[in-house]
Amino acid sequence: MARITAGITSSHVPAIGAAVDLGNTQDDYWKPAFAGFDWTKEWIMKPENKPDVVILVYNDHASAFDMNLIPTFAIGCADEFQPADEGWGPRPVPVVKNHADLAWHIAQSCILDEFDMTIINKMDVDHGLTVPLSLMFGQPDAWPCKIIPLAVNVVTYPPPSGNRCYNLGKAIRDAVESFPEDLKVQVWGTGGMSHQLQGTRAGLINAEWDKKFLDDLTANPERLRKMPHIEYLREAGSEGIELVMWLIMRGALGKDVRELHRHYHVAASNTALGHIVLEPTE
Amino acid sequence: MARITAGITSSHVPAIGAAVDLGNTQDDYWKPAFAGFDWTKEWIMKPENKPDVVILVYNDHASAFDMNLIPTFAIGCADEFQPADEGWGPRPVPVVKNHADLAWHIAQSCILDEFDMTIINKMDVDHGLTVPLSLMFGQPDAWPCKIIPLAVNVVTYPPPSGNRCYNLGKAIRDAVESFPEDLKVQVWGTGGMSHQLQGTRAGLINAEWDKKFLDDLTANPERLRKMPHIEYLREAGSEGIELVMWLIMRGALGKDVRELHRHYHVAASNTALGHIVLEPTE
Amino acid sequence: MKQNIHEYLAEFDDIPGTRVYTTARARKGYWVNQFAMSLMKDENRKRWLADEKAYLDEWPKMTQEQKDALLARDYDKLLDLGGNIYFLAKVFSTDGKSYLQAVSTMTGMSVEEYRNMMLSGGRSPEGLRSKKKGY
Amino acid sequence: MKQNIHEYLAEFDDIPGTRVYTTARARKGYWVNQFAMSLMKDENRKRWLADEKAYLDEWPKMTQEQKDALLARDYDKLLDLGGNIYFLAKVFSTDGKSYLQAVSTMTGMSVEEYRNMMLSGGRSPEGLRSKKKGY
Ligand SMILES: [Fe+3]
Ligand SMILES: [Fe+3]
Repeated sequence: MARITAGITSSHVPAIGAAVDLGNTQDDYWKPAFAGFDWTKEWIMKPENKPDVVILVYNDHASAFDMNLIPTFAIGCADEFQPADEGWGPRPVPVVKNHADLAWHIAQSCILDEFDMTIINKMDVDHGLTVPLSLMFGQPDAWPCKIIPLAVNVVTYPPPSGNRCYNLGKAIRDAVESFPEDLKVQVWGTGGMSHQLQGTRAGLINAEWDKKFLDDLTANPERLRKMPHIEYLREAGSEGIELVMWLIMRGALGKDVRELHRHYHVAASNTALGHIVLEPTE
Repeated sequence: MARITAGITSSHVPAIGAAVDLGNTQDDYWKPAFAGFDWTKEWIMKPENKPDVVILVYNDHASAFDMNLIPTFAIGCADEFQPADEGWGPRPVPVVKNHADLAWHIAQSCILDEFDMTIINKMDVDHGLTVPLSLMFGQPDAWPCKIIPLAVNVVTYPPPSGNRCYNLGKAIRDAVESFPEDLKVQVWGTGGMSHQLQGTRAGLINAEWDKKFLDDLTANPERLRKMPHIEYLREAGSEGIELVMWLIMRGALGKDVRELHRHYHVAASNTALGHIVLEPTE
Repeated sequence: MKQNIHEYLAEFDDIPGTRVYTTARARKGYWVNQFAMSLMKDENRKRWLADEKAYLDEWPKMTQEQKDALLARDYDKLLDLGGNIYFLAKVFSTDGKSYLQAVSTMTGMSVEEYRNMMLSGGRSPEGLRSKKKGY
Repeated sequence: MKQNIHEYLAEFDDIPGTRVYTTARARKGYWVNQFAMSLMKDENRKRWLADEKAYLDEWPKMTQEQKDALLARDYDKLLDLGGNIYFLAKVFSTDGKSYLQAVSTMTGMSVEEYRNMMLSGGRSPEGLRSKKKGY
């Protein structure tokens, strides 16, 4: 049976992708940002931890979806996905290979569980999806596992509530656990933490709030699932809303988790970079 | 305040559209099928009944959506929608004009209510949407009201459950009732009743089951919302599953309704034609 | 309330003469169905009707079996190969055929016989609900 | 649990210096944002850079105010006019600018000052959470 073996969260700042692609990860500016991923990079490639499949929860940043199509939850079911051209050419990263059998299974199972999924069979994937892969896996010729893209609308309001995200995570867990193949599956939540990319309030960082979010992600997700959108916006900036996606990861891990690793760094470009690795203990 | 003033259901058989477009509605084959809509055509144009907006629940039949995009619930928010070319040129019917303010309001409100809507701003609408308009309004130069398209996936399995559809109807009602403009809004559920468009079982019609469905749509929707998909398929043919869409209409009307009119006719092409007009009594 | 997806899907195999359009079928028929969608454009319909084989050559990912069934307008076979009736409707509409005409070809009846059956109340569901239970 | 959508949206206006990308803004900025998306294709980027005004002429539904703000790369104005930062990213990426460079132009600070603020912990949320409550 497939099972969820770990949850990872990470910001997905596009400048991180550029730093990787341009070979700047060891310069003064970037070194401390990347250093916090060293632990994870080693941990994740150990045979007992290496995922067969990552369900990668992210948001599309006006790359695959424009104003003509705004799906709340879109699950990618095609065999592969190419990196998107976001205005400076596609990132030089490997193509994303899907575990299509599992992706379709999750789609079907979640719809039966009354989640109104949109199935997508053709899309390019942007920095929201590829930057976390670079952070966790570096620059391999091919990504070391299959990846199921799960795109969440957090651009046009309203995004899904934190509670809805958490419950989708639970439905994903049920779906994974009913898939017959023996697979180690990780769920990644990406985006966040504090950032605001607009206006006179741009550059807002609320480290205290972010750290409490990280604490409660591990120990008290019940507080987070009830948090209204306005709190994310007030406390963590207009783009801090991306953090609702982390709750899909958390919902998929079950009630109790152990925190294996944490990294928090200000700033990567405009953003507070947050990263956590959790393991279910049930 | 906007309010839901009536619910209508009707099959949306493509051959009915062809009969209207080719002027065959009074021949021997079609006359009894169309006769059952005479009452509704008169009723709906009376000033006290005429809707300002129809929320038209239908399914796309591989016209706007192909295998690359399968939204469970897609709400059309563009200003207008053109009739689709389904292989024999677009139907010669008026363009569909949306009440975009209300459509966006419903989309937002339903997402806040934890329905995972897909917002669509560019799509053509096929016979699933235009045939019911022809049945209720005939052949005017322009449709006499605004129309909000709500497309439900009932083609690729699983479609949403009957319960989910019913609850979406309730959420739509709440959304309509919180819209400040004074509007008479009808919800139409389309598709069904018995039909199977494939294999040696094609042409299946279960009049007894259909009539019980119509009875309970008025008086006992609680039975219908619990009905599993397999029952629709076994009893009403593989395309009978379209009937789940009628439950969105029913959910939007509230607990108690009065049945104003009913019509049941076999056969229109491959299909048992069912039509009902309901009025909320709360 | 919550039903396991495997049990949900397995039930569909118990319905006689019916291929439910599950995601397994959707994946198998992806290129047949995408091909059919292409006939929503008049210029493609003209090219298809002018030289069907040449037009099919533009769809390298379709299997030969699928192409042969398309050329033969064998809708029953096409459903076995992952086609869906709403997609295939673009093929028979391009031929100027109605749903009734196309669907009747799968029943072993003539169009006329099928049409008359529908006018006399359609096919009874008796014995056609379940293979296992035979009701 | 259930929140009224009007109250939900009204709260957003209480956040200083922030335009939440509501559907009202999305509708207003539809053509600006669709224009920006067109720059995901290299041939369009080349045409845009070669003659910006001529390229804008291809977007008749955009307002002149929106076009002027695009020509001026006035991102703050573009947000007022319904633009969204992720769409506009295609415009500044085409200019070879980073998010940090583009975003800093909205703050009244130089790129260098903004960058240094971020390196020293970013902008404090104190006083920037709510207009009404001033905390
Ligand atoms: Fe992001
Ligand atoms: Fe239909």
